[in-house]
Amino acid sequence: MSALNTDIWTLNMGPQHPSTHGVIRFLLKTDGEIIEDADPDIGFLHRGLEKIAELLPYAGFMPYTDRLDYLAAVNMNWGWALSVERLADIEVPLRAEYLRVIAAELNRISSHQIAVGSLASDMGAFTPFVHAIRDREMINDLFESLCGSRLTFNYCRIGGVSHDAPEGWIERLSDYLDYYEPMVDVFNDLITNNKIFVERLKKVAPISAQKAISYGLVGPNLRGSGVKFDLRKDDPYGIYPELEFDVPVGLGYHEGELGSCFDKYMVRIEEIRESIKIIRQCIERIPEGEIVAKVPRNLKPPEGEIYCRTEAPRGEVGFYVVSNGSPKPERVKIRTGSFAAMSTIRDLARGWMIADLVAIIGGFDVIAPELDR
Amino acid sequence: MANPEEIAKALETEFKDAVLDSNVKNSKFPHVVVEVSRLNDICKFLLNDDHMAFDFLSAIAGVDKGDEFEVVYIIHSYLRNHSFAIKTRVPRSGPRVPSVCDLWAAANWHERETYDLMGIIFEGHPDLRRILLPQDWEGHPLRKDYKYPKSYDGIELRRDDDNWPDPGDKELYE
Amino acid sequence: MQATVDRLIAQLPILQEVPVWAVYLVWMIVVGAVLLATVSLIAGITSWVERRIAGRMQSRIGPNRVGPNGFFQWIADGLKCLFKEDITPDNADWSLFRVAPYLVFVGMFGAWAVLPYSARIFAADLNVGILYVMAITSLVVIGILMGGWASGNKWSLFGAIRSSAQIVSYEVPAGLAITTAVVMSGSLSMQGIVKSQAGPMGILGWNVFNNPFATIAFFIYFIAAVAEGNRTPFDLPEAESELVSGYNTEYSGMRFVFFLFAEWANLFLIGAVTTTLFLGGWQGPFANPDTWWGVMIGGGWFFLKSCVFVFILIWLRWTLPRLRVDQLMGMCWRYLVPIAFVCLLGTLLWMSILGQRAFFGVIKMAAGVGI
Amino acid sequence: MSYFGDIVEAVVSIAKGMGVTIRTMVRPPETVQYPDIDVLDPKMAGYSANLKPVSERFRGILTVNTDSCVVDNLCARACPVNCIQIEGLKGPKTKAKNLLPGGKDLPKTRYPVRFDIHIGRCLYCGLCVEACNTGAIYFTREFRGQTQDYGNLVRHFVSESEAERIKKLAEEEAERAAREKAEKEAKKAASEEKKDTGGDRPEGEDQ
Repeated sequence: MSALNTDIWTLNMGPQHPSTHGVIRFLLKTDGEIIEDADPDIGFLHRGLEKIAELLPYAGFMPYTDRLDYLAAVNMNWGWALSVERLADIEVPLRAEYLRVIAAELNRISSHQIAVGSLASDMGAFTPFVHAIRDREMINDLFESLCGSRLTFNYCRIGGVSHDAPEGWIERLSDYLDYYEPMVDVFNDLITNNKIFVERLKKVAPISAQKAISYGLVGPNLRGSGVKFDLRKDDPYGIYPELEFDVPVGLGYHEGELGSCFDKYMVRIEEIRESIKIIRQCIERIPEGEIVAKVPRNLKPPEGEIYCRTEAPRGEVGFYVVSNGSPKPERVKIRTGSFAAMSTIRDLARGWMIADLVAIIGGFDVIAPELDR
Repeated sequence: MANPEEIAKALETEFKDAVLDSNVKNSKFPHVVVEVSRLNDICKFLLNDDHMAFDFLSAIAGVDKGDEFEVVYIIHSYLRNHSFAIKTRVPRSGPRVPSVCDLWAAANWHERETYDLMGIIFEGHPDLRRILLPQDWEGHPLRKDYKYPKSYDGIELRRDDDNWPDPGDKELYE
Repeated sequence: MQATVDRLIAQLPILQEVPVWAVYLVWMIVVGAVLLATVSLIAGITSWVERRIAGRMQSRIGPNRVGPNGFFQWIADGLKCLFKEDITPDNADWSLFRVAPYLVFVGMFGAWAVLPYSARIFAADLNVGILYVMAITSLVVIGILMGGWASGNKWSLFGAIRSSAQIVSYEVPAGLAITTAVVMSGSLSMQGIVKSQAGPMGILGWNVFNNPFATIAFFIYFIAAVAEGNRTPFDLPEAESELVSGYNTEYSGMRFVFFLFAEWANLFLIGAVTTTLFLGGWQGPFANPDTWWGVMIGGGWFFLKSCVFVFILIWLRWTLPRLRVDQLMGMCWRYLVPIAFVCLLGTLLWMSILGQRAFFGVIKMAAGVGI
Repeated sequence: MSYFGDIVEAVVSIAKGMGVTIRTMVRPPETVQYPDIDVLDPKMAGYSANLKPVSERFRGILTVNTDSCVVDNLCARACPVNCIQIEGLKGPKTKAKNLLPGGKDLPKTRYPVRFDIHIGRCLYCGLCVEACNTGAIYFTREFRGQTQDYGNLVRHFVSESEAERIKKLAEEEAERAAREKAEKEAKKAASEEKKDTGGDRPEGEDQ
């Protein structure tokens, strides 16, 4: 009797695959459904943002940071604004700081909504995705009233923000939070606690804290592995030190393994609640005043360099800016969370199934424009 | 938590001749410049030493400085919650830097990216391919002398509109 | 069916002059056409209903442009697909690729011939009706496997192989659950199964109320039928987010419609067979096989019960995520098959100890003792 | 036992999820039937609880009020994608009424002969609007910019006839300026001559 022979299949997953979250391609080698090797091929969305930054004045690069991660435009804006402000020693008015926190946390909620919704949709449940999008749409309405745009907000300016909150906006925001806070529980009823969903994720591709750090995972992906580190607390910027919030970490929910896809997912769900808490505090405390500092039209930061990191929904986003005293930066290096997350996938995916690869990508909340820059 | 001055001092005592320059006092970007040949040892020290414990490589950035390239390693420590940066300089003619892949897994892709966009070769890297650009792309775009190609694989890359000049710093009025 | 034709020939002298086989043939074609029209109508309307319900479950509206409330959307979509180019990929196996959709459709459509729509409304009453249903619906898996293989696309083949593994596995619990029902009814004929479920108020005689094991068997059959129908949460062969669209990725135009058509018609079929086996088919209050209006009410009950199942299937689909392949198999072999066995044994024991219609007898007795 | 516990958990959680979907079914849909409803009309607010008109601050397609444009080129320089092209000419000094904040009049000597915005390149970031001192460039709430011709994406805000008129004005102004200059120079020359002669004369007188 001859032994059964199996063959390794080479499969092309992407770039136009429904669950690669943008244009990412995987070169899969599979033994049946089991993945032997998953080689990510990225760069389909590479626009050379670092090169573009060298050709533009500091203020002119701001709209491009929207496109760096279009689901979390304000957080990216803030990262860039903060690095230039630190480089040029610009003081930001207090009201602007509060508005920034409100906008950034609102944006974090909307980004996490997409993240959890699309993970559910990757698992085959389409309705939670639409529910998440529905609730996110109201955030978009809020942003439209605040700064005039629904996706690429371009809200931060070097030294402040672009628009003050219009009349009645804060009340609308507070109404929205009142509406949305119970909806998190409804969403949990719909999908998070669903037995099938939990079983699909709770033991998939766990990543230990040590490995996560070595791979440079950041943000919810790192916290999912149980590392309690949040730049808003541990390397604070803006007015975060004055605000009270918890840093949710992965606990091996539902008797799963620590650092699995489900932990990362749960960290995001919990972060939505924390963000709501932060916005509520800001609404109470927001002072009156200027919204933008006096910044020269042709900003020339002094010669020097800086690495400034902020906590975006996909983790640490760092801008390494080298200034040579001219109105344009000499070099800008952008470090994003998705890039690090993507680099782990080849290692993680080995031995899991194709359906799990989808869960791994969705669990990391990888987004292509941030990955390719 | 160690402040940058202590880190720089520790490096200077440990690797006396390898530290070429340091910029740590009241600096916005505390870093030391080190000899390329000792880079691997220094990184190993920073990773493994108990007081340093730089377990997290945030980014590797190549900077084009004219005749030479600077390679910047931005590192943090979760254990001690401090940050630092290592710089090394390589000549433009033969930019070769030892790889730190075996120290930080994150270095793998960052080095590939730096190779892709800046053309710095990391020796000892297990899989040094282009990552963001297509494999058959010519040139390294982040170099200052990079010339934009006119076409790639028969696709025209730049669409110049007639009568639509680039702004530059042109003044409309004398 | 033969009896009907014979009666027709006896009553109409004109028919006695043509050969008998011709009358049979014409009658078969007429019945087939009526059935096909019914299936098409039900599948089409189901597609519209599903999209409307899905829309509302997702805070959307759903199709509402063609006709009142978008009711004619399914006709518009069907026409659109008919006019589309029918593409066969270069490296596809030409003949298999083209035949596969019809096989899927035939497998599903064939089962409609034996459904007991009402006491006297049915196309055929085979004495092995339920076996015939199981057999002919198994054709679907061959169609899917052919389609997936012949597409020359690795993703399609994944879908096809998943589908065959899934359908073949879930035949086992489905078969065991059907056996439970057959044991209770003592008949393999669809009409016989329904007739055996007569009881007080037309409800209490249903197999599902026969004994607790039968109730569990009902759920097992329903789950297995959903899995055989490749519906969410068991839609692995299509698995949009993993396999793009599974076995039907490469299909376009009319052939693609056939797959969808089979899927939607299958919804009603699942409901109809479950109803027949466990929920008394056309049995219900005021359903009476002896009067014409009783027959019509019976048909109404049958339709209503099946539609409830269609709604539940749609509801499930738009709520649940999808299982993974190994979990799917684990669920079948670790949960459904053993429990189905227990149900079968339990029902047998129950019946041999307490008698066939013992459940309500026991309850009555208990109530009597209590009083 | 976890075997039966799992089954119970699955049934309960699925029932909960189905409860959510069925509750959503009776909730009114959120869809805005867009082409049927004019989303720019402020009255449509309140049409349904969740329906909001396009906000006042919405960053739609840019437009330009050329009357108040003073051709300082600030918007074009602020634009990160170079989607604005302006050419201007020096003309007679006029005043545009009430254009500056505070209702002040705006003195103006420069006139655009070309003001093109490439809305296909535009990022809708608003940097140009913030850069403009006179409010000449501003966002409309219009968001429908689709066209079948790439060329139509370039919006021209100065018509050809207007450009001609300004060119003529500018020429006249240039001529006038040249004439004035010439006159001035002539006068100056004359006065200098006078001065020269005036300077010589006393000497001569002295002699």
